[in-house]
Amino acid sequence: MSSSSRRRLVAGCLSILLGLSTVMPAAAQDMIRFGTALSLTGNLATEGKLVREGYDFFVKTVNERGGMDVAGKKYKVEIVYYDDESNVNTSVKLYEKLISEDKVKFLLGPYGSGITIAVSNLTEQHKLPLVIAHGAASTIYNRGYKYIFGVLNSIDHYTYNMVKMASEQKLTRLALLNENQLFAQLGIDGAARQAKELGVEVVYKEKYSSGTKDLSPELEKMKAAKPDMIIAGGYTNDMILLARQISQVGLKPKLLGYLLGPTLPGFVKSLGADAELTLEPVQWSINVPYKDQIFGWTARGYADAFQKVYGHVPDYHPIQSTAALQVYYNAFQKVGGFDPQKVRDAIAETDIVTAYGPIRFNDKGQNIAKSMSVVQIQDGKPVVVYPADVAETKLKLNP
Amino acid sequence: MQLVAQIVLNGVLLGGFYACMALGFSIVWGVMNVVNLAYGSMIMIGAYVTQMAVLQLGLPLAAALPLAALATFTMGYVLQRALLNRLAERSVFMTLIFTFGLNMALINLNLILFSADVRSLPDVFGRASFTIAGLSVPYGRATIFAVAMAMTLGLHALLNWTPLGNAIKATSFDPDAARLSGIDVPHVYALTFAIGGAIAGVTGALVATSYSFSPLAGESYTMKAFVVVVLGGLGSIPGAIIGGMLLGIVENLASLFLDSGYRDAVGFTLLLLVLILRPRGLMGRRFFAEVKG
Amino acid sequence: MAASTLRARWGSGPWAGTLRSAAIGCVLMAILMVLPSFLSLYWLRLLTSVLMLAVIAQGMNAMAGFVGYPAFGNVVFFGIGAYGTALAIAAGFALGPALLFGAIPAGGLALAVGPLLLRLRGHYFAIATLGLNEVVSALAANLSGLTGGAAGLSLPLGAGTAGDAAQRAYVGFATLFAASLLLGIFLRDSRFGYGCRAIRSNEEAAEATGVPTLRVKSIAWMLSALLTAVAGGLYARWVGFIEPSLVFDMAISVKAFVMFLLGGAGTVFGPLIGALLIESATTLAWSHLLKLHLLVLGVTIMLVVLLLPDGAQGFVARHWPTVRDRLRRRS
Amino acid sequence: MLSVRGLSAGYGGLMAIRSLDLEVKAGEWLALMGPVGAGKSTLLGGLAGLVAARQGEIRLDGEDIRLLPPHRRLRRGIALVPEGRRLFSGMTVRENLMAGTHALADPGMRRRNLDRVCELFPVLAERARQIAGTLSGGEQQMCAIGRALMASPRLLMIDEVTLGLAPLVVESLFAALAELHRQGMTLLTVEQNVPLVLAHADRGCVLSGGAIVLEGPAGVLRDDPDLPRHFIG
Amino acid sequence: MLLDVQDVSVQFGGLRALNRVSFGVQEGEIVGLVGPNGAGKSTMVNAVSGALGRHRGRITFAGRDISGLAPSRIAEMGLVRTFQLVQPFRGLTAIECVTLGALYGSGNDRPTSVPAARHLAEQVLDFAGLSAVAGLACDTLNASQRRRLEIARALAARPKLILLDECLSGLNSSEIDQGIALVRAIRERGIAILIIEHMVRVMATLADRIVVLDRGEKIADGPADEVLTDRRALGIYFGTTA
Repeated sequence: MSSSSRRRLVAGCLSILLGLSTVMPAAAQDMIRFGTALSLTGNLATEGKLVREGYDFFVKTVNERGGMDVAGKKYKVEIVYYDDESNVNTSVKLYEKLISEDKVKFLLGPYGSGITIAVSNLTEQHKLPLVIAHGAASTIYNRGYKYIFGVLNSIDHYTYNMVKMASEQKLTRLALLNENQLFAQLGIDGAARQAKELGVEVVYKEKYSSGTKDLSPELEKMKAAKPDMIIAGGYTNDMILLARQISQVGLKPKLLGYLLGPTLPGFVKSLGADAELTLEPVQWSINVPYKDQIFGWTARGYADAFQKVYGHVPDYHPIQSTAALQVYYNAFQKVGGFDPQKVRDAIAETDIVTAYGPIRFNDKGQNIAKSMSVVQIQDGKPVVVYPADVAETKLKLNP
Repeated sequence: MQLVAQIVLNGVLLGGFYACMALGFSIVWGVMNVVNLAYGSMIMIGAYVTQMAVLQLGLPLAAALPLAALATFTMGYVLQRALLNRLAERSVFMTLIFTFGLNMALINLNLILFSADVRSLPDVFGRASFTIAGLSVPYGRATIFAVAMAMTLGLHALLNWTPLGNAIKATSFDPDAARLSGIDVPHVYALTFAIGGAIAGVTGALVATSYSFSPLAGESYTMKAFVVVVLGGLGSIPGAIIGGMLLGIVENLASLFLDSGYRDAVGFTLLLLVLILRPRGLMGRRFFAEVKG
Repeated sequence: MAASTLRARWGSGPWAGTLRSAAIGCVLMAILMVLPSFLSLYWLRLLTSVLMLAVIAQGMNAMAGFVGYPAFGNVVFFGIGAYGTALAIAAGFALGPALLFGAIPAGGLALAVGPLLLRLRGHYFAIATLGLNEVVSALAANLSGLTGGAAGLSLPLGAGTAGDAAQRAYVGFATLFAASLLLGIFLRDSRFGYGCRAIRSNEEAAEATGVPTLRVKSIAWMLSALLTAVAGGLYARWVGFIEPSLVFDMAISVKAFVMFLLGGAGTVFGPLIGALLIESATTLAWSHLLKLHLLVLGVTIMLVVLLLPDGAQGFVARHWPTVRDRLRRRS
Repeated sequence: MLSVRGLSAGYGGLMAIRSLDLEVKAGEWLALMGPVGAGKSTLLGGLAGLVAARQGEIRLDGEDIRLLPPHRRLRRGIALVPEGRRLFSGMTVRENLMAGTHALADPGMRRRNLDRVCELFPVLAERARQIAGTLSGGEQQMCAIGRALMASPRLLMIDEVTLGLAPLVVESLFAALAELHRQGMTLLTVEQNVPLVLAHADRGCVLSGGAIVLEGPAGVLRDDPDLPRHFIG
Repeated sequence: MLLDVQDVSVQFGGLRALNRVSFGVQEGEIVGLVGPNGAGKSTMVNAVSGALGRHRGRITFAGRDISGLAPSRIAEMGLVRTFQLVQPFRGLTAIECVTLGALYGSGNDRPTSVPAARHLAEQVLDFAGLSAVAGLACDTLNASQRRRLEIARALAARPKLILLDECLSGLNSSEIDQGIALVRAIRERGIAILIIEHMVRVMATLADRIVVLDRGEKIADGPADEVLTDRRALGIYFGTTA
């Protein structure tokens, strides 16, 4: 018995033992496959769905045009998805499956920063590129890894424009509050640093435990500090509570920003008036002035095409996914093939403009070419108010 | 001083909500020695039913609330009658694990039916609040508090003034003697679970109006109920109130004076202390069940 | 005559059970030693996580299965082990000594709070351990100077390829798994083990028979803590990134609980069987039933509790005689 | 009224009652006696439905009730005052008494039964709002008997009514039982105090090792010189 | 005096379960403790074995005050009890039950290893006539076997004094005879026995001395034949004192 057939036998036995069939769809000849594990059912399933739509939209668009055009040949695109239940262990396991079972060479990042850090440890050891569309934590990028690239602005840039707005509006007293959780912590820590840089005084900074049912002690303390502007970070549940309690407590900041929230489904609907004039930094908005050099569409063009397929206007999640695949597409074309090492090197040299924005990586793999826009809820609709070149309308301050 | 008073008042309001939420958990635990880990999911179901009743059927909140209670009441009865009664004689681990599995199943069902989106009903009360002695009380929180108190009194009345309450109490003290007194114990167990369910349903309705909810948000409610019940004393109605208030106040004061990140840690430290020093809880005399193994 | 009839009735000699388990254990370990060369990295990772879960489940089994104390919050030791080890590695220690930095605080905590908490029974003990986990996890999340807080701790990648790293993790967990089997055998067959089982069966009677119950319980909890903490340490090294919500996750405990119950409480191999069954069920569930896996898993757990109250081993033990007789009759 | 044939009952694998036959006639007072562990309590538990009756039949007015749960048996008229009284100790006396009424088909009977019980045990009326666990031993026993009477039983079974009670209390309890008996209640009592119970009962049965070893009219048993032998073993 | 109980009183809430009871057990002696239900016999057993925790008065064993000691400490000193419960160690097999007794139990010549303890357990099971059921789970044994198993477990602990708490109740006549023979055989090994039992016949054949309790009070204490002919002591069984 040859070693490979024996190996297959053992694997087969084990797979029966583990109740899993290893039967894979035979890879079609001219097919290029990507792989990712997303939160399709966990507590981040809402975001997971948006992320997936962006990937699928790319696949659909490219395949409708006959496939990826690499070295004069057309390759159909396919993405292998798994559900990571928003669970780190599951996610790492699934990436190992993508790599060693499904033989996927080109990986797309998972959703969520903690998960991305754990997964990138694995992909780095495998020396396979991981293009991250949705992992914003700066700690992902500052470990000196060579195979990770993030198309999005990392978390320490999130609040930059909001703080800058504050200083331009002569708001000098900033209050910061975050959930005691990785993403929010890094984001708010970033805001504190930027405030110092831009000469805004941080008059209050604290964190709260996840799942809290009453934020009034924090808000009362915050109120006592008399802030002009509040920036808060945490997951949607808590942000809805926070928004309600801010008004109940009688806090009336001139500006109220969230790391995440106002643009997510449900936020405006549940909060009504309390959502009005809140700010959120977004990776992308429909008004960004970029024309895609691969597909030729503008941001609005993308949104329209997307809406035809999925029936809703995309926020930044889908296009970020699409952009990650465009990074790969561009690299494939430059390499003229699919050797992972060469593709990795080509990705490092990426310098493209997409409808999402320009993409160019520093040596940590962070996209340094684009910046964040700031969105404000006005009359129940999110509109871009900053920076000036992409603003749809003017920023409104609370009276 | 004003600040501390305001925070304590907020703690009391929060405590009322905690108490209300813990009541259903407590009565099920006290009477049947079942720790229902799916309790939080039942609260979520109550919230979803409320939301559907309000947004899709266009019912007023006051009508949606009993509907939510009815839904979870029925669910509770069927669960206990069909499944949990079979485990009555088994070890406490078994029911614990069983309700854990049930919780997973309910979460998944909720995810399929309602998606993972965070939802919330538009706030009926908004920013309105009134003032007592210079302290502001938001109408929303005050309403929750009032409903919680009403439920507590209602449960108290039910247990002490009705034949069903009599049967429930008797069963909790001594199931065998209850059987000898002509009480259909499996039926009473099912009704008790159903009442616990109804309370979860009402809690869910309150959550829908003032908080936000999603299929996975239930677990934090289960945990809180746990702490409140142990603090106050198993199966004790005054215990639930006192446990709830104590937890609300202590949590809020901890947030005020310590870093708020320690909020939960302080709650659980309190729990550990009570367990070590007074395992029956603060009010847990021989109210319902004795501390059963 | 007595002794010989006795032997004839229940096996051969007082160590029979121990020897049989040891033999099964050796065969298992032999299989585990050769298996990696036949497995892809994915299967190796799955196997590694089965071993890890089997170890954690054994830690739970040691308390809940053998002594009868549902240490629901045992994951606290996993977290302490993970943080202790990760911090020591970050400070430059090699993995071996670093594991001690996780294990010793964990064992120490069990010994310190054991005499207080082990006076509680049933749900109350379960809740107390849960509370302990919440408190320690909140400390880990808030002492950001030491632990990095919510931002987590990232460990440098180990040397070598992905294959090397996978092998290292596998060997670590396989070794620990062997230790967990030894612990199981110890808890079943030693004098100490007799004391544990007497406590599970009837604590008052055990005390009256001369078992110093509080001491036995505390030591058993410490052993359980040590095992769980080393698993946590190896896990930190394996995944390379930990944060409080990851390593103090109650779901780990609950999973371990389900596993040892499913495999058979108070048995040596039960946790492994349970870990294998649950992991394969989960694997099956997410590859084929993307949106239903929680439901499938939840219903599985409910069915197990309703239909297999004494676990898979107990189920087999109960039904094997009839099956065997039927087979014999047929042949 | 009650006819037991070949009854075996017990806990777990242990059969404390082995194929026992017993007949209780309407209106009589039958005293069960025997050494500790003879199976007296198991027999009563088996008749009330608390202990699984594995074999045999229990016929009440000709209908086999062996498989009915306790509350159904109570509805048909069999009540048991268990050993150790088993009051709901944290509830008031009144609540305890009302707990006995769940098997009543007619809620209107509650009031009437309550009056009847209070007439029989006036002290219970005085203590109605007191927590049952704080009553004296004799009062607790009265409360337990009262609770059973609240269900309007036709056959009242009482396990060890005198256990741990002072002589005066024992006498007043027996006086109450005698009064019930006079009113036509069928009684089946387990009693340690042999002379006392034989002075009141119509008939006696001595149980030993799960079987009836001696049976006869109370008067005959009282004078049987062999009787103590069955207790000494 | 091996066991010396002096002025022991126990109070449960308002109920005085034992009131200044004193008695003793000499080395190698069988003392019977009798009385009706509720007389305080089990309370006395619990007080002596340490299960009760607090009591008034003084209990010494082998010259040492054992009041307030943990039950396991008392067992280790060589004072071992059986349980009235029919199956204290549900889930263990008979041999395991007895091995447990051998492994813990009293501190003198404790088996040094589990196999040695099992060996001792085999011998004790044989002595108690239980060899045939050694491998069976406790809860599958019949009443008589369970009672003997309890005795065997106590015996394997190599005690100086065994407290036999109603170890013969619920047995039929021939089973009681077997039990009596077993207790006698134990005494022949030089072990003192404090036996709690209802059956006067058992007491008459076994006990050297009898202590009679009624409602927490000691009402008689003396050689077996004297107490058994005392109308007053015997009378408590038939309620003549009532």
